[in-house]
Amino acid sequence: MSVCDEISNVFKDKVKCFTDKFGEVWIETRIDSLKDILKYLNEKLRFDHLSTITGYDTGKEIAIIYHLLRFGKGRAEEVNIRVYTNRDNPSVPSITEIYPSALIYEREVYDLLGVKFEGHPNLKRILLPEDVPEGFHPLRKDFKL
Amino acid sequence: MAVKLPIGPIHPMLKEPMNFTFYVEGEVVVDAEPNIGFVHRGIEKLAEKKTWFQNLYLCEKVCGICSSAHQGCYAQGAEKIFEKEPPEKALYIRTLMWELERLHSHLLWLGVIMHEIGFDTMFMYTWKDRERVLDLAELISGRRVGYSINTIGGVRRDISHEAIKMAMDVANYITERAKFYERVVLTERTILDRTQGIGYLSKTDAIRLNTVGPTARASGVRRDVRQDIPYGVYEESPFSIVVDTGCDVLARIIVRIREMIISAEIIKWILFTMPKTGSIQVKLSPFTKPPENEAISRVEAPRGELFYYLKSNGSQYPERVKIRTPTFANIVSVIHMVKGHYIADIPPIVAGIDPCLSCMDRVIIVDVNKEEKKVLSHQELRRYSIKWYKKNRAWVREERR
Amino acid sequence: MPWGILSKEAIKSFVKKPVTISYPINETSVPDGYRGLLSFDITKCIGCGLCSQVCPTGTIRMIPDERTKTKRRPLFELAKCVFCGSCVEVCPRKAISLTKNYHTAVIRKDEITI
Amino acid sequence: MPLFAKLRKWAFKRSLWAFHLNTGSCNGCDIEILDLFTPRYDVERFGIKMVGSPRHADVLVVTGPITKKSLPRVLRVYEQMPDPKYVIVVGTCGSTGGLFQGSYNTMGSVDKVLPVDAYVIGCPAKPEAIIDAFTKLMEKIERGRK
Repeated sequence: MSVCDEISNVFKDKVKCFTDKFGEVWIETRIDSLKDILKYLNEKLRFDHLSTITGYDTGKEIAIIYHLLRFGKGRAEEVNIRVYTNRDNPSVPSITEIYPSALIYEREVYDLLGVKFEGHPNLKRILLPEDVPEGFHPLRKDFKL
Repeated sequence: MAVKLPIGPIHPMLKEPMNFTFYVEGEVVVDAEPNIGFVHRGIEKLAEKKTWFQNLYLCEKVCGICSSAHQGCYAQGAEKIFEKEPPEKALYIRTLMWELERLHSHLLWLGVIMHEIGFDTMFMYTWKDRERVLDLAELISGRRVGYSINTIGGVRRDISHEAIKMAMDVANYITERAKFYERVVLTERTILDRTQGIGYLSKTDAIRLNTVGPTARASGVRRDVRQDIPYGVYEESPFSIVVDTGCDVLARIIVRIREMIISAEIIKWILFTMPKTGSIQVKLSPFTKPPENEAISRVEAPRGELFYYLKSNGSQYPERVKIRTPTFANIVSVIHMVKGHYIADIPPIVAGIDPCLSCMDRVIIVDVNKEEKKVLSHQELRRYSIKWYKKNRAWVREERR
Repeated sequence: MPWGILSKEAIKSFVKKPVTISYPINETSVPDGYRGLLSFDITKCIGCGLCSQVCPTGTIRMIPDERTKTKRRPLFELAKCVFCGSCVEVCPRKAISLTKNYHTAVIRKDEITI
Repeated sequence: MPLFAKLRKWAFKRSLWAFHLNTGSCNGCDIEILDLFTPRYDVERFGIKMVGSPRHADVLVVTGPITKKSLPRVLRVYEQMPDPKYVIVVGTCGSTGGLFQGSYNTMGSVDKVLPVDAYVIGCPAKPEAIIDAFTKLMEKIERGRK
């Protein structure tokens, strides 16, 4: 059974799952069920490797993607979970309890896009200097070079 | 007495600069906190202002040591975006460059770790051997470092007969030298004293902290993008993954030395099986507009899994280029590794994950109780650690038993 | 062996040819296809400006010049160059080429502008 | 020129101690600088030595376009160096900004911050070119500037 089916069986209409033409599995969901899905993927389906967290600005919303990997015999399986959050006050639950490596990735997304991760133990700027003014998030589309 | 010890604000690499604050009790590190970003150059934003083809050279400059891995990973992702398949010969040449880069990077790292533990003789030997690899790279690509050989839809240069001959020599030479280094590392007392049992990272922790690359493989985690998500010509190439269950710095040294032998084998295999003729590039105009797409590209860089996420919006310029470098993924595990070790062991542990060189330029020791500050340069820290080891050698060894 | 394996290596190195090159006295030879400083032949240039569009660093700027067809020529401020060679690949008349010249140390940045 | 000053200049010229400072380069130039001190190039035969502290250094070898976060550190390192002091910039990105021109987090080039004596263009520069830069600096000292 593919990952898509398993996730769709458990989370029903909370998720939209599809495979793109390059063979990547994409799961689109809403913020409120994000943590449950990640927990399920980590504990039940053994997706124990978080490659990174990508954030990008679409102009209307901010998208956050969690890139996960599962290793086993043969080819590793990839799953990417995407959530959208609003642009004015972006906030997503922190997943540091599930994936400790997210400590650094979440700080990076916060730094460059200004997304607040609720529940992160130490959410402050990581790449830019500390004295940068509030609201300076270079990867936002309205930030012009 | 709790002492705070920040390390290294002046810094080397894009996202892999490390400034750690170590909390020490006496000689023992109890906690650490990273502070990075001294080399943040805004590459991800700059990439949105350059065309797809100009970004090849920008991505190469993310890291000077694993430049080909970065450029190849970007090109691989961009090929998905453009929906173009590179010709077979191009993949062979690309893989050859990736493996050459692994050779030179591991030799470089071997020198650096030996320098950190105060064994400069071997540093000189490894860097001497590394020149052979760089000469070969210069012959193939036209530059010693920063090969710029990849392009979207293939590679830019064909490989000459002279280069094939030289590559064969280099592969044989490196195999021989790697075997020699392995013997040295396993018998030399200086090395064993300083690396055995240092920087312990158990298999469960390595998996839990999402460690990548040789650091993970030295903890017994069989993960290698080359085999898990095959790219280039690795799917056909017969090679084995090196795994060691030592979990310490010594294991990381051994894994990297054996990987050099494997790399040399892959190079020889490539030279034998590479198609002699054929095109090396799908011709694309540098102003081509790709369709709207998003792609993920993963490459096993010398330091571990390299990750690129690319998104196009139908114009000449990419919408988003996300880069996750391997050292960035390994920082969390460094914090875990240094806990419970002596200050003198910090240099080999931090160098153990291969954080792109001189990561610890300066050390400031802050005594929290007395509010005193003591500034140590990296050199001084090294000297201090070597001196400390000479003094305490006997009981440290006793304790480890 | 009480002396360690490396001592054997050290003794061997004594009798081998030295690795150190005698650079400032003798020039180092570089292989064909080395990507050194650019050279530009204005007689071949047609002034199309493709090179200035592909350059990732903005090294190449078009300036007015009477000698070409379109009355403009590229100016190479090589201090900004990263030696990628994309201008050489894109040039339709092969007016730009890479040389083997690696002497890039300068006191003033405009010394190597061509 | 008095004999002593001549002697001092001669001695200074032949024992340049360099401090290498990375201000945001990609490590490409850094390994090439480190390469200078290994068997193939071995610049110690010209009396050039790598030192671990700016207090001991005569020459500051800077690589990289100075990032905003490293700017205060660069200035502090430069102030710590004793006079006479010289600065060599290695790499295109330090000389002019190179690929990182217009970034929000870099200064563009080193000469906006420090007085630079010699540039080595190249991305990364060939070690021979870095040796050239030191030779040019020695000539400059011979002519006398500081």
